[in-house]
Amino acid sequence: MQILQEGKGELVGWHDPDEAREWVLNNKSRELKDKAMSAKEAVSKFVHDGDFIASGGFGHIRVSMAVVYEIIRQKKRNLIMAGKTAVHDIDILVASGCVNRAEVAYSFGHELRGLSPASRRMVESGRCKVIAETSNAAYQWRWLAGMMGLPFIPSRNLLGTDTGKYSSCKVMRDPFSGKPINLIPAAYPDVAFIHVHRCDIYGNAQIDGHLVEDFELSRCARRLIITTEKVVDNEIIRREPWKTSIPFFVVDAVVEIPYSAHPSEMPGLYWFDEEHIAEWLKLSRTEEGADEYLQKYVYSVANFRDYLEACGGAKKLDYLKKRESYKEPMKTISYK
Amino acid sequence: MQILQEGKGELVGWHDPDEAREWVLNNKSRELKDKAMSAKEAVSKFVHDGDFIASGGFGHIRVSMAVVYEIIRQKKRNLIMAGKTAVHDIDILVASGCVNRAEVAYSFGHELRGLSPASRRMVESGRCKVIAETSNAAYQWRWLAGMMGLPFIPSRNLLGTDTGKYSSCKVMRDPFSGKPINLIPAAYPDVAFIHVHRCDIYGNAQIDGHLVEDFELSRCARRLIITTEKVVDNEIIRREPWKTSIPFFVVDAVVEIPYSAHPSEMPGLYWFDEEHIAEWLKLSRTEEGADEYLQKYVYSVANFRDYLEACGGAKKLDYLKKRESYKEPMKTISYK
Amino acid sequence: MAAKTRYNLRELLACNGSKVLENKKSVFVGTGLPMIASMLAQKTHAPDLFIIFEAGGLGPLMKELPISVGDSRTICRAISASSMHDVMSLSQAGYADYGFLGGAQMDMYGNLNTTVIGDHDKPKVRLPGSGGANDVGSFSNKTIYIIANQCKRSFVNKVDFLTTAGYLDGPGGRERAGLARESGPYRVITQLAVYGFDDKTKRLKLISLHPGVSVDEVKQNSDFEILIPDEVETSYVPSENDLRILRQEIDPTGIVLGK
Amino acid sequence: MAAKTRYNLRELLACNGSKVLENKKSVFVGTGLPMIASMLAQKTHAPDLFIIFEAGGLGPLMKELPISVGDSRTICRAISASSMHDVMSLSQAGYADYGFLGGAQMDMYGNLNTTVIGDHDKPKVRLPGSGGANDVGSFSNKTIYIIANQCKRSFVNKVDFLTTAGYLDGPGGRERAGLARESGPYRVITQLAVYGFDDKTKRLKLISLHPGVSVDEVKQNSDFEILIPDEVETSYVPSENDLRILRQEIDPTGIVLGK
Repeated sequence: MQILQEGKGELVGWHDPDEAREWVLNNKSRELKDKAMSAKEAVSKFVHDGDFIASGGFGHIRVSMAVVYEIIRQKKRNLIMAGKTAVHDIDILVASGCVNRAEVAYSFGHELRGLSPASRRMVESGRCKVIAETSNAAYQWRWLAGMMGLPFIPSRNLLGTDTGKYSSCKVMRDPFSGKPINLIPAAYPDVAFIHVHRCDIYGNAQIDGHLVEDFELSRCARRLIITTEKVVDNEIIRREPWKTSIPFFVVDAVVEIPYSAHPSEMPGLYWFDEEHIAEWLKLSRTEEGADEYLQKYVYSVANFRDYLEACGGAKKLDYLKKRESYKEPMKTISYK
Repeated sequence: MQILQEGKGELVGWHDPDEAREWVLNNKSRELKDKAMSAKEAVSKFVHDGDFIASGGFGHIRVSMAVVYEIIRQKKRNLIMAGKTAVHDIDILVASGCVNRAEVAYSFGHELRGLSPASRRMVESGRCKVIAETSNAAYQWRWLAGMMGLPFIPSRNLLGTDTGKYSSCKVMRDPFSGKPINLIPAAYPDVAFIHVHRCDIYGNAQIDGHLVEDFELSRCARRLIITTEKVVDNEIIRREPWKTSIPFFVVDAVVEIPYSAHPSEMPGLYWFDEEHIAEWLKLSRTEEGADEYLQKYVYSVANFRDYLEACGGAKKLDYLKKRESYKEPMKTISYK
Repeated sequence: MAAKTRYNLRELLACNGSKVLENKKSVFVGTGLPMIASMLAQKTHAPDLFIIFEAGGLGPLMKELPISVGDSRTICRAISASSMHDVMSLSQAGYADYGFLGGAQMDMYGNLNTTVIGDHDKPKVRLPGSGGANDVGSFSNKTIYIIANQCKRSFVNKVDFLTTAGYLDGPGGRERAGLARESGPYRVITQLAVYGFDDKTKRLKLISLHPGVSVDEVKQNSDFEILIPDEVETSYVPSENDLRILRQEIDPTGIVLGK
Repeated sequence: MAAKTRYNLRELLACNGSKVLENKKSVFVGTGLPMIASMLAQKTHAPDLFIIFEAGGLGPLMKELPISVGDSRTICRAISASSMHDVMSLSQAGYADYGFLGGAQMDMYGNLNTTVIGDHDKPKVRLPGSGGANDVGSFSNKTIYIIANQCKRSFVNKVDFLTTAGYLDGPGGRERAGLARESGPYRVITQLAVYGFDDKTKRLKLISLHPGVSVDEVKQNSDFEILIPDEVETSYVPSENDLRILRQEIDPTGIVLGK
């Protein structure tokens, strides 16, 4: 049994399991206490310059955009972002100068809609560094190892590739099979933000539909900000405890903001705002354009409600709700 | 990085990950096909002498007793059982001579109700061998490693103890922290049987309440027999896909038997039959008594319906339903 | 404890177990007395005690005593009904403040045996095994044991089988084995007394004697030497309120506490 | 493919991708053409094709094209809406018969680059990275690539960055690296042709030419030598029915296929 390869990616967000336990002991309370606060307060309290941050959901789905915009508004700096199918979130966080490093599974693109002009420009000009490569499964399992309080989780991906070589993983010989096996280091992001369908004031949260990575991510994050479409009574949670995806004791802040995933999709509630995403993709082709977007939608609005107003208000939201429930057809949109 | 300790327990149910994949490729179909059959057919088709078997649920909760009784009725032999908080199931399987080896986390006891006279007698007289020791978490993570197609999962339990020394785990030095870490080998039971609340004919199953280990166990078992309180239409499954705990492609047989967990509890539906458990615990204090029980409740009944009749029929089942929903008070029962 | 008391032994054990638990902390409990003690704590000094059950129940507000740590009572008005993987992972990651176990045999470092009396492969008495005990003892920050029958055969120099890690071979033993830093046994409650562990030597040390019990009695009922401090307190004595709650609210049929 | 056709390039790619998929097998699909091809297969020759999405959607019966592999369309009438951990674990354990990816750059062993053009730390073009590609390429029994723009800069001797494992350095390369036995790239579909991999050498080998494409054209649009068998078939040509389904049912707005 020997180490066959050591990835040269920066090992970000890893802690010795005993240090991780110590953090839990000293910083995560088992007390049911009211954690309701504003996005402004949550971000100012729990997001610090230099933090390793991670966003829940997937791509443009169920992303806690209210927190993302608030991070930009508060001009946080030197953040490292988990690029775990990160799209609009990482794009504007890099463009705004908040994030200058990333560990990347998928970043700098908007899936079908094309590559991200803004964050690509920052990476290609050296203003944002990719400090490690990884894959979606490997990221997911970094959270799993963290949630389990382990130093690593083995896996059979990344092997043989540059993705592995530029990752923070190690390859060893498996003492059971004698074959090479990849070891994915645990990750404990300094802060994660996850948007949910409903949640009580203590942080017990329900997510409708598929969970993506949020079961694991919520449990490994050192600090966790939950934004929720709706705050519900604790009794609602206790009535059907099998629906709880995230238990209160891993949660640090509960922020009630309806439509907080906008312009991303909230499964079952509202669709992507493709017009908004297209506007960003068009504007962000130049630095000036990116700044114009940030000015219009972040710096010059006081809060998420004003932002939604700037995006089209009630009429737009009504359309997105109808679109989500197939009551409006797909529209042809140009992103270029 | 070296191996610091090798457990001397027998490594049962482990396969090289590539062999495990080959099994999946050749034996698990991705086709939606009707898998409905009787318990008799399922056991005769999928349980073979010498198999490593595992039972779903936990203790006396949500155990697929119809399959357990059918295994006894079909006189399967030389079975190895996963003693993962196994109680009534392993007790009667050992007493009947079906199971003669076990890997033990918790076995040979009935929790609060006391130790198991029958299976203890078999172990203490050498007729049933404990081939490895482990713990509940370690068993659970053997399934997790199997479900993930991995050779092992690391853990921070078993370390420093005889439980570890008599397990099939290895201890190595963790290349990330430099500290000793336990490696739990994957397990792929030859066959598992899990009782669920509802399931379609293809095997898509919903479990109400807590899942215990069945998410992982269902996915790592080479063969999986699902018994269900009720077969429902596939459309019911597709309407709320987030309720599916077990997807059809890991399932080999679907057996519809209401009350199939009796005398164990089915959460939300019916309570433990404490009278029945007490009868077993009293009778099984002698070999003759154990035989009497098996004669009365297994060999001389043709199927599970007749068994339920022998246990008190509709009146008893009605009581158990009321007891589960707090409509009947707890009763004082003597198990000695 | 020869004198006739208002309470029985199991009630005394439950009450003293309960007293160890703190409000607003979590406790990972096993079946029987640990469960009773935790429920009592919730109904007295620790209303916000957070109870963890290994089968997936998190933070229930039980209206009836569970028979098993996996039955439907353990998810009654819980904040989450999850899985063993979730519960064990959270505990391994440090979310279990207290663990609460029963045991058959223990040595002076708090190493516990619940597996076998005699030789493992030719057992005199086969016990159920670890169950979740090894896990609770490995993962919890502070583990509490209830050993109802302290005697020379249960308080032994060497356990027949080391099921669950106490301090192993003494100071630093857990860390050397790879177990979590700052975890380990914290209190032991028997029919005679309540014990803790000496910070330096990690050896069992008397804290309090149950009413009517002498230091000699404690010593005579152990095969190993128990550290005796200069000051020995008297254990907590069940109050009328405790007994009322135990008998009327928690275990009216006496399945755990007896009648 | 200079001639004017009834179909556009993306429709041709989708139809040829679709044809590779078998009924009653599973396919792990990425966004865009792989999704379109899989939906087409379901609506034509493979009604029981089981579609897997990395964000947790298993076996959906979609009534509308998803925009992302994680949106709510991917769990529409699914048999399970689960998690990435579940999907990736099942795939690692062997439940993904086919994987379906797009790529920017590939070498003759089917090694794929979707990370960077130029040097990793001083990129000429930064691409999104692996996403789930490395996982799909590591775990699937047979992986299909669609590379829409075959040319000397995309079919290269050495990829700028090896994002996703093909056969690595040739026969036995995957096994030596620790990847799953009997897995690896299976088909490559470009604007010119459909390719497979030679059993012995694991090198890219022509299977069929799209209508109007010559072997020379295929060779000229590759920096490495493509194996050319004696018999070369003609690729599948989209039928009227395929085109109707693609245009009317699957992608009416042309977000993937164009107008």
